[in-house]
Parts: sequence; structure tokens; C-alpha cells
Amino acid sequence: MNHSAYTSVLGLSCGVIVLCAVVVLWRRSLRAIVRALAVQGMALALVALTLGLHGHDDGLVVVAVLVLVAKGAVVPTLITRIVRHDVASRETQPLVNVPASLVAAGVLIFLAFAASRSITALASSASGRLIPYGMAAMLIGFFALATRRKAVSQIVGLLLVDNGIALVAFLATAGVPLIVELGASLDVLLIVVVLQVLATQMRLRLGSVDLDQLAELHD
Amino acid sequence: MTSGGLLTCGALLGLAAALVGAALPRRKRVLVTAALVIATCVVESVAAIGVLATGHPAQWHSSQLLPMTGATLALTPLGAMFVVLVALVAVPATLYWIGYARHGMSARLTASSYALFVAALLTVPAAASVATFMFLWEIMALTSLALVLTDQSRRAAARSAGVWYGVITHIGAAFILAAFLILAAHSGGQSFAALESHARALAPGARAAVFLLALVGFGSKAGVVPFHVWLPKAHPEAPSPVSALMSGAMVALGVYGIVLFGDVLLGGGPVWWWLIVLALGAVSALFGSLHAANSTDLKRLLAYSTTDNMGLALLALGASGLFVATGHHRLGALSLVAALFILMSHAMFKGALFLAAGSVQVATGRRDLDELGGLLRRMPQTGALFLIGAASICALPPFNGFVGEWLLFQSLLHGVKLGSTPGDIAIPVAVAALALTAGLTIVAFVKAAGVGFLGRPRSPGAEAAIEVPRSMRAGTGLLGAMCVVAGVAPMAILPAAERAVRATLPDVGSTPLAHGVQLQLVGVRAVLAPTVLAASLVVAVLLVAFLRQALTRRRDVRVAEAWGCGRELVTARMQYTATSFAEPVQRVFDDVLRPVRDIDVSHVAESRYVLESMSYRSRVDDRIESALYTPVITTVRRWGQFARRLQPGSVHRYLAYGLVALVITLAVVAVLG
Amino acid sequence: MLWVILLVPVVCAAPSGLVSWRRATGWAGVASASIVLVAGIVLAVHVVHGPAAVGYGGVLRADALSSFMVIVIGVIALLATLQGVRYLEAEIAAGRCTPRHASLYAVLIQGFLASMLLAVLAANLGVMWVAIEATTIVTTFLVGHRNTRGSLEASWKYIVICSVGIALAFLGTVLVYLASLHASGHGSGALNWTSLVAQSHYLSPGVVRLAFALIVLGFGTKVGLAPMHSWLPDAHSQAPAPVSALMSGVLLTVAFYAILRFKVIADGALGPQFARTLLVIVSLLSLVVAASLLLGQRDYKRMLAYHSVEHMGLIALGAAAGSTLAIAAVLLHILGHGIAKGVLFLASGEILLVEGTSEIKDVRSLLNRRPVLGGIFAFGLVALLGFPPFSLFVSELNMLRAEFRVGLGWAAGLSLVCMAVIFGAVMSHGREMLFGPKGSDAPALTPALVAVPLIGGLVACAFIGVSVWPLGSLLHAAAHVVAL
Amino acid sequence: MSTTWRALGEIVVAAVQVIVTGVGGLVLVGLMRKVRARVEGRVGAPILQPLRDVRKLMRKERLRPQFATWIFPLAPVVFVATVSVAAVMAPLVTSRPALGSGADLFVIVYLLLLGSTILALAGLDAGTAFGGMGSSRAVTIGALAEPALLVTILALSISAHSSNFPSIIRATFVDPGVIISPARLFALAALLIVIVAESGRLPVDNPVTHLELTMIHEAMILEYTGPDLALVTLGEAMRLALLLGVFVNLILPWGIASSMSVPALALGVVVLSAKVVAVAVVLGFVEVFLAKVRLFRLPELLAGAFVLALLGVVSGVVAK
Repeated sequence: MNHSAYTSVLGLSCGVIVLCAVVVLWRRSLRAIVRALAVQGMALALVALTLGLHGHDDGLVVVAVLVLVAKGAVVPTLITRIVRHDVASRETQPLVNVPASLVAAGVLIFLAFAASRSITALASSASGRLIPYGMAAMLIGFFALATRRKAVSQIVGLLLVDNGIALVAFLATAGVPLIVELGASLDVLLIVVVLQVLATQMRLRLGSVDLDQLAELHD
Repeated sequence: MTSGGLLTCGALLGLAAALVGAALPRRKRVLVTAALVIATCVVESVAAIGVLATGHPAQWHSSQLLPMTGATLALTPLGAMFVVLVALVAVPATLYWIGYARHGMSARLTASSYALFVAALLTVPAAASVATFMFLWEIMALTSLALVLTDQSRRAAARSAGVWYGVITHIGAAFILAAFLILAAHSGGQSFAALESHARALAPGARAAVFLLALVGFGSKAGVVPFHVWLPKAHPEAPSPVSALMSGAMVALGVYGIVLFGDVLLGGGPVWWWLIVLALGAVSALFGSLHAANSTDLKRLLAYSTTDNMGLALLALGASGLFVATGHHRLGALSLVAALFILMSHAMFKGALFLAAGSVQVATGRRDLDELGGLLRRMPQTGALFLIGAASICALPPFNGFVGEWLLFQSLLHGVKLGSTPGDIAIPVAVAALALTAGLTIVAFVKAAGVGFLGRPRSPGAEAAIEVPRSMRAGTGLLGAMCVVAGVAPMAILPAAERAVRATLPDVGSTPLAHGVQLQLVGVRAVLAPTVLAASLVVAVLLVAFLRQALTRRRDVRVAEAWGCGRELVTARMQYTATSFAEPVQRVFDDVLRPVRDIDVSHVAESRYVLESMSYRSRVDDRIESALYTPVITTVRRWGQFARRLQPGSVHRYLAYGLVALVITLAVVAVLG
Repeated sequence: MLWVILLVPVVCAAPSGLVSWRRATGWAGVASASIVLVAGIVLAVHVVHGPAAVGYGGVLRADALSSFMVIVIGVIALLATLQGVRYLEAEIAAGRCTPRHASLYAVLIQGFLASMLLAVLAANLGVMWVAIEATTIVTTFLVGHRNTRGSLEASWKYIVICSVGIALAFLGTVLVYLASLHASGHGSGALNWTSLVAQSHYLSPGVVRLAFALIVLGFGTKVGLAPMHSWLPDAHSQAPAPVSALMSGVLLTVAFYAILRFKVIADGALGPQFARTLLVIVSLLSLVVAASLLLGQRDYKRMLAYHSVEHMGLIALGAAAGSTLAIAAVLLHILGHGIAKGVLFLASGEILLVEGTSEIKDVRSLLNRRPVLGGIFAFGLVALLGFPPFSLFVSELNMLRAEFRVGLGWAAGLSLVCMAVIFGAVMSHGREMLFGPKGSDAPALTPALVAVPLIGGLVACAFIGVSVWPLGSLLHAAAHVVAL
Repeated sequence: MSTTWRALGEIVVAAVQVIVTGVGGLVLVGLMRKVRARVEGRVGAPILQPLRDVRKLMRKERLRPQFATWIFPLAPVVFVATVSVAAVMAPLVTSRPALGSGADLFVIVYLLLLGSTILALAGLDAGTAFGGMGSSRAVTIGALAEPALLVTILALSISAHSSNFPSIIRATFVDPGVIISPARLFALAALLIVIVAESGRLPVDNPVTHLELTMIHEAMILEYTGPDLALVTLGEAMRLALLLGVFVNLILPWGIASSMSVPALALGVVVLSAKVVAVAVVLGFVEVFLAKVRLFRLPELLAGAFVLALLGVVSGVVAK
């Protein structure tokens, strides 16, 4: 593909990734949140694919496919399993209400751009300039983790963080060595599985997967 | 065998004693351990005496011990002085232990910590590098802590005393460590030699910091006000041989530390350092003696009087520093000799007193003077020894305490008109403090001896008291004998002290003391003839006694009932108690002591003019403890309760910590670019 | 040669994996731990003076530091697996856990060991990261093994917090990779530690600064450094004693090993000051947190956990000083703390077993009622509080020495203050638990299976604190690998 | 040969000083009583009455309280012994007393302290209320008098650069101006108060009271009768004489024998007695107009003495 298309596709998909992150903060319905996550995963795959095609890097193409499968399909389905069992499947009372969260998201995005100046300066390619998007997605994910009560939305937050970092990895270095990349995504998959198992057990024990009940252990 | 070799072989003996103490079955344990401990003391003091005789320090180094630093021992004459001091207390205390052991001091852990404790006490003065010193120092702290806790299963007081002692000791050690490390950081190496050679080049501020840190650290070990609070808690709770060692020897090592830093490592300092030391000494002496005069618990009284005596030692030390700082080296040396002698004699009489007190506790099961009395008849030898100890601590001629105070007084006396204004102001005050301390000490110990041992028993326990086993009397007796010998013939000790001082202080010049039969200060007109004094006292007593016998017609002595103001049958409860004895002093120093008195009167039902019963209680609390320590403890506790909110159990909160940290990091990095 | 070490746990896990748990399989675990220990010693002897051993096509690499860490892992694993036998038998006897479940435990423990070994033997920082991440997943199940509500909660917190942290570490790693790519221009071996160190001077400071900050924060989570320490008390108090021992004794320090590796690169690119400042901040933060939360502590396993936070803080401060002496002291501290903390956690597990409570106020006069167990616990505390002859005394002393030497005296002073507060707190908690009136019943005995290894551990801890042999040269060599 | 003579001489001198203090002390007590009586308009007992009392008491039988220990009989002996040794050392009749080289003021003070301490112990020995009360008060006063006393000594020794008593005396011969130096005067004023306190005279203690509750010294020795009481009385008297002797020799040393010749000694005895008698008369006269102050007012008195002594030291330092 030609260069302008390449850059626009990259930019577009990065934008989508951040947008999905914001959506996670925005929507209350857990299903919607999971859907957003799935979309983000696909966008991430798209980024990897574009980079791979543009850089004629077959390894990266493989990774793209892998990401598509893992983050676009498998992970969301795993999570929806939990949601399906969950009765009140809405993030009704986030610790920070939605408008405030969106403002925070804005601030975090700004911070991401400010903080990654040194990186963009170093990787001055078309892809390099997009790195802040990855950082932003990561920060927003972290924010979701810290403010959302439902187990599901916390898992999603974790995955947002992960996608963000993966995006940075792709953009900055066109993929860290394959073995590491594989290890990383495998780990993510495993973590989701573990969390899903734990969430199921939680539901069996506590009836719901509301994380506020996890305050037995304290000083 | 070289003295360095002796040193190490002594230490090895100590270790062996500890192992034996842990290994042997109960029957043999104490005897064998005690034997080994005494052997350790003997070997170490032989090494020390060798050093004192030749003046050459005993060296020993091993690069195979203590990772990253290696272990270094070097016994200087000063250190040797303290090794001898420790041995002087340790040998009798260990003898005493043999008899005392059956009263709950024969457990494996106790026996081996006792052995280790003595070994540590003996080797600390020989330590010649930061790591070695701190290692031995902490071993000493740890073992003594274990020993203070010996009675933890029986007495709650022992438990809390343990905590107090442990915490204060640990904080003190931290101060000492900091002082050492500032020096070490400057000098690169960590051996005392390196520290000493570089310390002079250190900035005055840093030197002062080092000195003050060391002063606090070692002061807390020496039980100097305001770090004394652990003594009256720990000394009474520890088993008596241990109290004797802690109060006689360990506390003295605190003063050793101050000398080590002030005179050896830092090589002297400006006048104001020593004025602080002087002030600390004066305050401690007064505070200690005042509280000693007002305590009724025998061992608590002794503990406070330890603070008092350490105060005197610091007084002498401060004066010495003052004189050296103003260029009067010989006087400085004289005061330092005085300090050493005071420590030496304190070790002797305080040891004797604590051991005697322990015997009383064993015989009567009581420590409260208001429950004792009439023990001199029931325990004649222990009683006599306590009287000797009391006379020595009251600095009455011809006992050792007197010589110490004379030396101190002389050095102060000749220190006036040195032309340094602070000195001229400080020294009269110091003399006054010394004098008042002496007076209050007499109150305290007339009370202790008179109420405890004379008169009539105030409790069935005291009624049933019998003399303690031989080994205990032997241990106490040894120390009592030392008190007399050191008082009658101080020339036996002073040359050694003097050599130590001359090896410690720079350009002392000629000897500050000439000693034959009489003690003569060189350069000033001051002579003390202790032997002659003692002799003439004895002669006079014999003469007067003879005259009394000769002049009286009837030789027989009729036993009569005491005068009860016309009342028949005077009961033991009518005697003056320790509380009532101290009452006048208590009143005089009301504002300082703030005693807590409560009187409750209950009337008979019929008329409120007829008393049914009336009870009077009076308690003197340590105001420094309540003013300085209690607030700190409560604030820390409150903070601890408050801080628990940091960990409320919510995973969101925990993640928020992380998020905040991350945001801050990113912001900082963004700023740094 | 190196991959053999990695293979050992896998092989020893096989029996437990195949058959349901019985004592024999437990001993297999012990065997694996001891083989690892021996292998570590052999490795150390091999590399202490010679060059680093490289294996498996350059993926694995063992220098003195790695071999030292292998030894640490081996020692604590040995203690933990021995106690593990006791733990599982007790659980099965109490019907809290089926043999099947038990063998899962055994397998996971071996997996845990394998991943830690991989982490310390990896030549490639990416691989090291993967290994450390793997430990998280494995240990989550181990933390939750007792399958109570508490353990469930603990493992949830553990995995969520640690995954975030480790993700940040991954970001840091990626950035380092980016920097190295731009420094060398080609991708080959760009995450290889040796080459990174070699070219560290040419790495872009801006990127490395961000990267190292993320790495300290990220791996710091696993180390248990404030502010991401909060998972630690929960996980350590809920996990089975042997697991707590392994986590607190080794896992934390393995994560710190990662920070040490990256620190060399950061120092090369930025000079020592940046890393030093960062580490001083986190260490002081951790010390303050530990001190504050130890004061009002009510659960003795949590107490030990916060004690780990403190010691990690001390280690971080030592690493901040960074001189050879400091690092040597840090490494000795890692080993000493590992042993002492391991012993204490195992002892506390035994206390929990016999007393049935982990509340401090419910455990009384242990020294009188259970002399051996109480004695072990008491001496463990003494060791942990840094008294001689235990090795923590020497290591703390020399860390402090080094800190004063490089001008971190003020920080060292603060750490001394915190240590004093902690001493007071632990002393009074220990008093509650250990001392008290004798019970009427005769002192209870402690099984040799428990007592002997723990006492052995304490003796070892004391020995390495007094004698330079056998660790002296190894410590020196290992320190040289990462010292300034 | 000469050494033996010298030794004999020393012994003679010592004996003279002890006898002078002993006999003189008792006479002194009688004298002061007489003065008091005369001033109050009574005839009063003959001056030698105390001597007679002692002789009489000596003949009586010895009593020991039921529960007393060996401390009780020992105390009076030591009491007298300490005072006599002090009397031997102090330059009263001659400026070159036996053991003079060791005659430190500090030593003399502590000798007296030994005596009073053992008496205080004896007070507790009988196990009665009064004994304890007496010794408690006695040691308290002693403790409070101590600082004033030692600082006084300090002040006195500054000019002579020594606390050795004979050399202080000799120093005053060398430079009589010292006597009227403020240092010396302040010190002497302090010393006088301390002497009054130490020897249990008014206004500190009333030696002739017969109400136990107001007693200090008398309560302490309440259990003594016969020879023991005689010794105690003698000891007190010697103490008074000694202290006054010290005092007068510090004001006006002249007349003190500076050689060991018999006439010199005789002169010394006469002059000393004259000086002491003078002071005693004044004291006895003053006492009439004084009332015993409350026990808990004593600190004020002794604090005053302490301040005076401190002034003495300060002005002594400034003088140089």
C-alpha cells in the first residue's frame, strides 16, 4: 500500500483504540464494555498487520493474526461468560462518576502525550509519532481498573492496559522479539483465564462479582 | 603466649562456656559454666594486666570473621582498665550465681546468655573496629535483654521492663552506629586507627554531630538522665548477679564509649562539648540520688543510685575535658583518673549492694523496704556486707567511695581560677551538685541499711529470713573486701588508672599523682593518707572502746525494752518505714518530685468525729518518664492506629496508589524531558 | 548445563503430576530443591572466577550474580518443600484438601521454582520478564490453594495488582528495546543484557529515564516496594506457609534482581544519580509504610509480610548506594532475609496449625507452652531485627556504611529511625506472643520434621553472618557484576 | 633518735589537741548554758556541770534495747573516735598538727560525716518511732548542709590554692589581707550557719528540749543511757569545740603555736580557749533571742548559707 494510506490506517486504528478505551469509561452496560474491548483488540491487530505489510515483516503478520484471534475473539468471549452469569450486569456505581472519569481520561491523554515526547523524538517515523496513543490507552485502562467496581470491568481495564502497551510495542519497535511477544500475549491469555476462574469461584461463594465485597483482608 | 593470643583464647573460653551452658544437663550446668566463665575472666584480665604493665596494646585481627569487614581487637591501656573492672564484678557475681541459680536462673538459655554476656562485656573494650565493636555491643545488648527477661513467665513487670530496655538500648545503638558511620564515611576505613587518624580533619560541625550522637547513644547505656528510664525498670527485674553486672560493669562501658569518642577517636573537643557532659553529669547525679532517697524498692533504689554514680563519673569526665580544652593537661588527667577510679569503686560497691539485695530477696522473697527490717540479726554476714557497701557508696572514709570523691573534689578545686569563664561558673556548681548528691546518697543508704537491716522485721517473710548459701555470701564478700582494700590502699589501683589515662590523653607531661603510703597530687598541695587515716580511725575506736570498758563500774549490759513514750509494748508497725524516713526530703524537694499522695479516712457510722480507719499512700513517679516518654509513645501509638487506614482492603484503593504513582512519575519524566 | 537446572523441577514435578499426592512425591519436591541448591553451588564455583556460563543458544546465561540467586532459591526452596510435606499431610488429615488437589500444589510449586530459575538464568531481559510474569500466574493458584474466602480475595488482589505492575515493567522493557534499537540500529540481541550494558552509554537518556522509572514501579510491585506493596500482606497472610516462605523469601528478591539488572543499564545511560534518587524515594516510602503499619498490627503473618516490605526497602536503599560494598551487602541481605523470613513464615504456619489462629492477641506465652517452636520464632525475630550473630546484622551494617560513604547518610539516618520504630513494634508484638505465665499443661513438643530444618536454617543464617567462608568471594564477584 | 622525739612530740601534740577539744568542749557547753541562764535572769547550773554529768553517766550500767544489734553499742564509740581523729588533724593549738599533711578540710568534713551517719543508723537500730524520726531529720539536715559546707571549703581554699587546713592557716599568716577579703568573709558567714546546723544548736535544733516530737538529735539518741550516752554527749561537745576552733582559727589565726615547744603549745591552748570562749559567749547570748525554726523552714536557712558560700567562691575567683 502507499505511504499516505499506511499512515492514515495507522492513525485511524490508533484513534479507534483510544476511543474504545474512553468508551469503557463511558458506558455502564458491561456487554457494551466488552464489545468495546473486542473492537480495540481488532484495531490492535489491524495496526500490527499494517506495520507488518508495510515493513514486509512476516513475523509481525503472524503476530497480527494471533492478536486478532486472542484479543479480538477469545478473550471477549471468555469475559462475556462471566457477564452472562452476572445478574445485574451494569457498572451502576463507579467510584468516580462518568463525567469526572471522562475529564480524567482527557487529562491522562494529555499526560500521555507530554510524557512520551522523548520517545516520539527518538522514533521519528510515522508510526513513532503515534506512540502516545498507546500510552493514553494504557493510562485510561489503569484508571478504569482503579475506579470500576465490577470484576468484569476490572478485567477489561487490565486488558486495556495491556493493549495500550502492546500498541506501544508495535509502534515503537515494530514488535519486540517474537518469543517475547508470544510470551506476553500468552501471559495475558492465561491471566484472563485465571481471573475468569477466580470470578466464577467468587460468584459461587459471594453470589455476585462485586469487588466491594473483597475487603475482608485489611489492617 | 602473646597478650593478643590471651585475648582471643579468653573469648574462646567464653564461647565454650556459652555452649556448655546450652548443652549440659541441669545438674552440672551451672557449676561447669560458672567455672568456665570465671576462667574467661581470669584469662582476659591477665591479658589486660599485661597491657597495663607494658603499655603496649594487645592486637588481634582476623579477615575470616565478619564478612566484608573482618574482626579486629586491640586492647589499649584504657580498654584494659575496663576489662579489669568487668572482671572484678564478673568473678564474684558468677560465684554468687552458683548459689543463686536454684532460684530460677539455671535454664539452658539463661546459663548460656549469662556466659555470653560476660564474654561480651570483657571483649567490648578490646574491640578496635566499627564492625567488631557493634557486633560485640549488640551481643551484649541481646544477651542482657534475654537475662532481664529471665523471669518473664512469673512477672509481668519483667516483660514490660524487657520491652523498655530493649527499645532504649536499640535506639542507643542506632545513635552510636550513626556516630561511627559518619567517622567511617569520612575516613574510608572502619578500624579505629583509621577513624582516629582522619577524625581531626573532619569539619567542626561534623565532629560535634559525631560527639553528640555518641553522647546520646552511650549516655543511654550509662543510664544518664534523661535516658535513664530503663535502669529502674530493668535492674530490679533482672536476676541479682545480672543486675550486679549490668549496674556495675555494663553501665560503665557506656562511660567508656564517651571517653572513646571524646578523647580517643575525636581527640578532645571544644569547651562546650564538655560543659554539656558536665551538665548531664550534674543533673544525673542529683536526679538519681534524689530518686534513690525516695524509692522504697531496694533494687529500684540501687538502680537510681547507679544513675547518680554515673552522673559523678560524667562530672569528672566533663571536668577533664574542660581542663584539657583549656590547656591544663595535668588537671585533665587527674580528673580522668578520678572518673576511672569512681567507675572502679562503683563497680565494687554497687556489685556488693546488688548481690546483698539479691540475697535479701532470696531470703525474704521481698524487695520492698517497708516489708523488711531486722535482717542484720537474721543474716549477719550479708547484713554486714550491705553495710560496708552502703558506707562505700556514701563515700565515708576509709572506704573506696571516699577516695574517688576526694580525687574528684581536688581536681575541681584546682580547676577554679583557670581563667575560662564557663569553667569558673561551672565548677562551683559542680562542687555543689557533688555535695548535695553526697548528702542525698547518705539519706538513701541510711534508709536502706537502717530500715532494711536494723530495727524489727515488718513482715513474716523478713521474720523467717535465714542466711543464704555459702557461695552467695562468698561472692558478696569478695566485693565487700575489694571496697575496703581499695579504700585503704587505693595505690593498688591508681597507678594502673594513671597509665591508662596517660595513654589516652595527649601531652599529660609528668604524672599527675605520686603515690606511696600517701596519695599526693603533683604540682598542687593536696595529700591524702588513706592508710594512715584508716589506721588512726581504728586506733581511736579501740582506745575509746577501751576507755568505755575501763571507766564503767559494771561490765554487764542489761537488755531493756525500748522507750515507747510511756506506752507499753512497742510493736514493729510503730517503727519508721522507708516512706516515712524519706518524707522530709520528699517535702523539701516537693516541686521537683511532685509526689502523689492519697489519704483516705473512713469514719465510724455513728459519728464523723470518730475515725474507723485511715490510710496514707505516697508514690513518687519518674517525672522525666511521664514528661518525655509517655507523650512520644502515645503519639506513635496513635499514628499506628491512624496508619491502618492506608490499608483498608479495597483493591481499588490499592490500584489508585499505583495510578497516582505512575501519573506522578510520568509527569516528572515529562518535565525532565 | 544451564538448562539442566531448569529441567530439574520439571522432572521432579512429573510424579506429582502423574499420581495423586503421597509422601514420596513430597520427597521428590525436596529432592528437586536440594538438586537445585547443589547445582547452584557447582555453578557458583564454576563462574565465580571464570567467565559467565552461556547455554541454550544464548538464551540462558549465568554469571556470579545469577548463580548466587540460584543458591538463594535452592536454600529457601529446600526449607519450604520440607515444610510443604508437613503442610499437605496436615491439610489432607484435616480434610481441607484432597490428594488430587495436593498434587496440584506440588506441581505448581515446582513450576514456581522453574520460572524463578528461568528468571535468574535468562540472558535476555524479555525472557526474564516473561519468567517473572509466569511466577505471578503460578503463585496466584498457590495463594488461593487453601480455597477459603480470604485466600480467594487475596489471590484476586494479588493477580490484578501484580499484572498491572508487571505490565508497566513490560512497557519499560519495550522502551529499553526501542532505545537499544536506535543505538545499535539492528534488532539482533537488542534485549540481551550483556549487549545492552555494553552499549548503555549510547542509549537515549530520555527514553531510558522513562523506561527505568516504569521498571522500578513495575518490578517494584512484585518486590513489594511502596506504593505498589499493598497486595503483599494479603497474599502472604493467606497463602500456605511454605508458599509465603517462598514468595517472601525469594520471589520478592528475584524481582529485585531484575531491577538490579536494569539499574546497570540506567546507570550507564544516565549516570548513577537518577536511579539512586528513584530507589531512595521508594525505599524510604516502603520503610515508612512498613513502620506505620507494623505499629498497630494484629495478625502475625501480616506482621511478617510488612517486615518484608521493610527489608525490601533496606535492600533498595543499599542498591541506591550502588558501590561494590553496598551490593555485596545487599546480596548477603537477600540471602539472610530469605532464610530468616522463610524460617519465620514456616514457624508461623506451624503456629497457625497448632493454635488455630493468626491473631497476635490469641497466641500467648509461646516460649513457655511450646519451647521449641516459640524459641525458633523468637530467634527468627531476633535475626530479622538485625541482631548479631545473624547475617542480617553484618549486611545492614555494611549497607549503612556504604550509604554514608556515598553521601546518603540522611537517608540512612531516616532508615535507622524507621528501624527503631519497627523494633519497638515487633518487640511489643513478640512480647504478646512469646511471653506470659506458664500454662498448667506440660510444654508441647514440636515434630522434628518441622524443628530440625528451621533450626538448621537459623544456624546457617548465623554462620554466614560470622564467617567469611564460603560466601565471601562469591559475594564479591556477584557484586562486581552490577556494582557502579 | 630525733625521729623518735619527733614521733613522741607528735603524739603529745595530738593528745593535747584531743584533750583540749574534749574537756574544752564540755566546759563550752556548760558555759553557753550559763550565759543563757544569766541572760534569762536565772542562776543556772555551774559551768562544769556537763563534766560532772559525763563522769556520773560513765559509772552507770549499760542498757541495750531488746532488738538492737551491734551497731547500737558501736555507734557512740565511732562517733567519738571520728571527732577525736579530726581533732588530732585540725590545726587548733598548733599550725603543725600530727597527720597535718593529710589534714584536708574535705577529709575532716567527711570524718564528722562518718560519725553522724553511724549515729543515724543507731537511731534506727532500736526499732522505735522516735529513733527513726530523729535520724531521718538528722540526715535530711546533714544532706542539706553538705553543699553549703563543701562550697565553703572551696571558697576558703581558693586563696591558698589548697584545701589542706594547715596550709590555709599558714597562707593567712603570709597574707593577712585574705581575712578581710570578701571571699573569706562570705565563706565564714556560711560556715557559721553550717556549724550551728551541724552541732544542733538553735535555731536549727534545741539541745535542751524534752518533747520527743520536736527533737532531732535528742530523738535520735533517745535510747542511749549510761556510758554510751556519756560518749555521745562528749562527742557532741568535742564536735562543737572543734568546729568553733576551726572557725576562730580561720578568722584570727594569731597565737596558734607554730613550733612544738612547750611554751608555744601552752600559749596556743590559752589563746585558742580565749578565742573560742569569746565566740561561744556571743553564740549563747544570741541563742536566747532565737526560736527554733520549723523543720521545713531549714532549707531556706541552709540555702542562704549555700548562696553565701557561692558568693565567696565567685568573689574569690574575681579577686584574681
